[in-house]
Amino acid sequence: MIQHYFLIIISTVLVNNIVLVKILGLCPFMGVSKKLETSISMSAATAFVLTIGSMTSWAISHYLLEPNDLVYLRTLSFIVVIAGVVQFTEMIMEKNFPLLHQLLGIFLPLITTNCAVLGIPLLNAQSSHTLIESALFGFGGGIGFSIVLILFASLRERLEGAEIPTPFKGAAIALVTASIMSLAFMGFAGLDR
Amino acid sequence: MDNRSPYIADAPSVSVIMFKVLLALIPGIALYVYVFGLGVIVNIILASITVVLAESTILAIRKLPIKPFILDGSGLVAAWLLAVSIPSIAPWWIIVIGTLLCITFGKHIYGGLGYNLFNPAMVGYAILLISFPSIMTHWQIPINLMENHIEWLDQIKIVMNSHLLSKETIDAMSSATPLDYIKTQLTLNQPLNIIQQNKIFGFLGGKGLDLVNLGYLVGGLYMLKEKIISWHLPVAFLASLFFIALIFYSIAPDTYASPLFHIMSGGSILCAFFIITDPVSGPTTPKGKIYFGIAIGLLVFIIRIFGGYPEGVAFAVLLMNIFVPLIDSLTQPRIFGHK
Amino acid sequence: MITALLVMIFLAVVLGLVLGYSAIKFKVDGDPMVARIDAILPQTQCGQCGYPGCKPYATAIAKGEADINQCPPGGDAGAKALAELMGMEFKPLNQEHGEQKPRAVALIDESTCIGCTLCIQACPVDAILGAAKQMHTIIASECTGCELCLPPCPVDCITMEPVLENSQSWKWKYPVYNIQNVSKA
Amino acid sequence: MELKNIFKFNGGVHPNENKSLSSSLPIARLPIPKTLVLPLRQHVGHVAKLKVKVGDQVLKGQIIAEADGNISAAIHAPTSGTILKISEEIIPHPSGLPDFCVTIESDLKDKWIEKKPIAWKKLDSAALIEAISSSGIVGLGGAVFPSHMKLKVNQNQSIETLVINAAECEPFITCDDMFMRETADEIIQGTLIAQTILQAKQCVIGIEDNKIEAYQALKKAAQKTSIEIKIVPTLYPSGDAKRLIYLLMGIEVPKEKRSVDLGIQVFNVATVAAIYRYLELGEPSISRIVTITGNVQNPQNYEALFGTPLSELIEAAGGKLNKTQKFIMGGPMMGFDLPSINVPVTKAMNCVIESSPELFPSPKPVMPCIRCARCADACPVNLQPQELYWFSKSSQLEKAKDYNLFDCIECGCCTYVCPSNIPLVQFYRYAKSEIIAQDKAKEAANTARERNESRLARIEREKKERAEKHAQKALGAQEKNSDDEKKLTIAAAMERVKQTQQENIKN
Repeated sequence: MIQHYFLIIISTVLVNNIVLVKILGLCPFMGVSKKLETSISMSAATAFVLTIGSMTSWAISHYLLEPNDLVYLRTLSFIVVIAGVVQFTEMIMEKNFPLLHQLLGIFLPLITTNCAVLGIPLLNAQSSHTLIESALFGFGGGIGFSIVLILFASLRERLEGAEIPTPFKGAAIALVTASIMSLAFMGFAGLDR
Repeated sequence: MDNRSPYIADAPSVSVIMFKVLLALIPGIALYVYVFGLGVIVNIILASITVVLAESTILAIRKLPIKPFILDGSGLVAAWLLAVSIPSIAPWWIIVIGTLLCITFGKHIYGGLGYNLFNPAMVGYAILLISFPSIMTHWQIPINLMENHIEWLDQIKIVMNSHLLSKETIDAMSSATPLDYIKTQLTLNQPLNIIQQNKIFGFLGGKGLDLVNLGYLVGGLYMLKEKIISWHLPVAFLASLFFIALIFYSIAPDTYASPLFHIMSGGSILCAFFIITDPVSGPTTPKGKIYFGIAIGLLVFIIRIFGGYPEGVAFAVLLMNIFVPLIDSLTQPRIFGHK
Repeated sequence: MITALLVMIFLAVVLGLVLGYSAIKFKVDGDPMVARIDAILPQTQCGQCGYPGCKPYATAIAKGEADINQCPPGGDAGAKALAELMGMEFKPLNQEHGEQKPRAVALIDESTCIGCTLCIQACPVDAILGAAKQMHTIIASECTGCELCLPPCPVDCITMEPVLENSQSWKWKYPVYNIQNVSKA
Repeated sequence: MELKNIFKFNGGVHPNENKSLSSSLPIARLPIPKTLVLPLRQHVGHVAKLKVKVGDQVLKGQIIAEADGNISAAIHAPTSGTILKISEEIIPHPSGLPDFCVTIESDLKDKWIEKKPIAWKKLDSAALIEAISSSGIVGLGGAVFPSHMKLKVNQNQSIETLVINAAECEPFITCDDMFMRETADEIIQGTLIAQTILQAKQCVIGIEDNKIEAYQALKKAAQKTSIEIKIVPTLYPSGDAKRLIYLLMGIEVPKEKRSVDLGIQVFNVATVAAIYRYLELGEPSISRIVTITGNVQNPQNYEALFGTPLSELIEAAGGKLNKTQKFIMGGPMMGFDLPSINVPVTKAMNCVIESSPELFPSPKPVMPCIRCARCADACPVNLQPQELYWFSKSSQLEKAKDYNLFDCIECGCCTYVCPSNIPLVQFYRYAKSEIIAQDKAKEAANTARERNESRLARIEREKKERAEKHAQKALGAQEKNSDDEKKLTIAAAMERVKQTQQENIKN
């Protein structure tokens, strides 16, 4: 059983990393990776939302939608729930880390539209995970997102000093870097067997 | 006013460093030719020509001085490393494409010498591996193991052949690498000592491959002596690979190959002395180098044993390249007078 | 159909309650951003940005009413620092608000000054000394070079004198040498 | 000679010493020049306060500018003559910018003012420090920090060890070496005086193992004293005070602290000898030993009066050779190009090297940094020069600061070993002076903000007062108060206004 949970974590963090392998959540990945400091906070916020989001979504799916035969409402209700969780996180942040809140700016409410955050609960529902599995799946996804975002931010900070040819400056080189990271993550393929 | 002190300097130039790296590759390449024939030389020549042409073009487009940046030798080092990493019977366009990818996406897109985040040779190799898996995993068997003796001219013909060889030819000339072979045979529930009796296994690693690795080892020791590389990286890498392999080997010698086998097969030695020692994409602090080496050793082992690819060097190096800025900033040495 | 509606209404109500409660619980007041922005601004108080001083401009930026590139004394570097703080794209200085000039201090030609005190009232940092009918003088070390004292002077006796470099204030320059590749990023 | 009890610091380099060039001939005296130019700022701290005016006659050793405050040093006339002018002249500074100088036209009589030796054996420390504060003596090793300040010890500090820096680690420079060979006695005497003033329990002289003759001379002179002479390996930059302390005692001076805080004070050999000469003979600081070396006919050490034009020094050394391109003040590792051949000898000028393309070939083309970390291996402070370069180059000054840019001592070891020939130190100097300038600007902005805020507060207050006054007036009109009361209110208001005005003026 523990091995099973362990595999879920390995799978979501490394093998099926949501950003580099599933290519979800690229918006914050590109947007909030200019500075290491902000990326760390963003990844923490996203990991939190992902875990709570997948758990609440599981609850809604399990107790509300499935018994009432309302599976077709899944996407809609998940979006509503996630929006709520994001709002909640934002409020906590604004109160306790006001500067951070300012720094993250628009990207914080945008967690709502982060496809990774919707994607993970949907994947959970699709593979009919249990509550623990869902939580681990969300948590693993969050950790995977965090690791990759923080690493990407550290790479981009290093790139600040590089003499990148003008046409490739900014988003272009960031995407190239992301793709090489993705290439590197292919090395994990097969680890979850 | 050219007001710069110090007015004196005593340092080898970048070119000297890079050409010494090339020199250090020679013994390994020589043994490669001795065991496998001339294919690798053809690949090296193709890679060198490609890299010089490609870099000149890129430098011209970027309006940079061409001569100093060709003569610095860093492009050649990447190209040679790529050429010795791919199978020597791969068709000519493999190395050409690989070198082009390596020099554009690995190096110049980041600004050229000194700016690349990833090891250029490994970027090229990894793209080739996932794009042409079948070609990239068919390794030539040593000449003296082949049933039909082939002439050196034939080898050049094989490489220069643009369309793929027939299945029979390939099967006659090539096999999986020892690492790959073990992996596939283990899934068929064969015990390891039976597997290792196959003709492709030699004294320590793959037959002939262990000899080539010894050649690289000699080159690596030469670089250590010349202070081109520091001891931290190769020692940390080889030690961590050795110990993780030792642990698994002592638990289940039937399924896990011996630590020495792991060190002497695949690209371990090449990786230890030539690939992870690339200063640009590697960490710079002594502690960072040790962590980097250890992590690559572990990753190589994990990918070899549990992953989907037979050899993990390229992926392990690229993965750890991602960590380099973090490693560097977290392993700053204690400054004089600081706590 | 009705269950679907009920479920969605239920969700909306629960979320609304939770969020409403936390909105009260985690209420924030004050804007810490203004002080951070104000710290970047050069404090010349010149008003070239279109606001009556640096603080009002900072407040306007924090509220999103003003752009980050309206401060000529701060120049491109200032705009860059603001862009970084705000997490926005850098914009070069908006030339409508003026150009960045080398630092200068005002100097009163004391033989022409009639002692009208108009400049004293204009100075945003009280760097001009003097009283009515008496000659005025500028405390050079306190002068921000805002030029606000120039227009009110009825006899045009104030000039801006650029601050020259001496061996104490001299800075090492950015190294330049003979290969193109290593140029300023 | 044996090396024992030596603590090696990280890094360091050993360039070609080139010291024998100028150490074969004894120290020579320079003839008195016709005019001398004395910059008023030859030391760290406040500019000296001028005490003479144009046309004044001065005697040798007479004070022409006195120390302004504690951290400052006096300047004395190096020879007798007339004050010719007080003007801005080019000084030996990397900026090449002029600074205020006093020009003396010498009368060639070299007539001393009455020398007043000080009976130092009878005076206590405080009196001696007071006396030395007008000697004009500053650190002659190149740091030019006023020496009396270094002799002063706070109540809560006590000096355990006095370190005399005789390392002279830079190539080419031999002024201390020759000075030690010829005047070891004065150095030992001066050391004993400094030790007495500081009440230091022990005293160590640190000398590099390439100066055998000087070592033997010092050893001989110090025979009957408790002064320990320790040999350190020849490894640049062992002459840096913090590095020398580590070499000798294994103590690292912590960040943002001075060695005094640990009970260690460091003096240069020439400085202690100058203290001795001032107290024993009454001769203030008016000359120093300067090494002239490099591409000259006769490389040699000269005792030169401060203010002597460099051109005369060059002349004495046989004139400049054909290929001489420029003159470098200091050693080849940390020196800088002199802006003109007419700059005066100052208290900081320990060495002038005539540079030629053979001696110092023009720098090779710069390649990008390949992060080989050779510089990190060579850095005596254990910094990561490649990171500092990366951040300085892209003007990420905050980051450079985080990576401890300000711990850099600009010794040049990193540049010396760089395969890419990058002028690393230049980048650090740029980044440092840029950060300092920014900090200054920030400070100015803060004052401006405060002044603006207090002005706004004042205006607000005045507005309120005026409103009050109006209200009172209205009230007064209603109640038809007596004139007396009205006058009183007005007087009070006037008083208030006056007060605020005065306050503002004070501000």
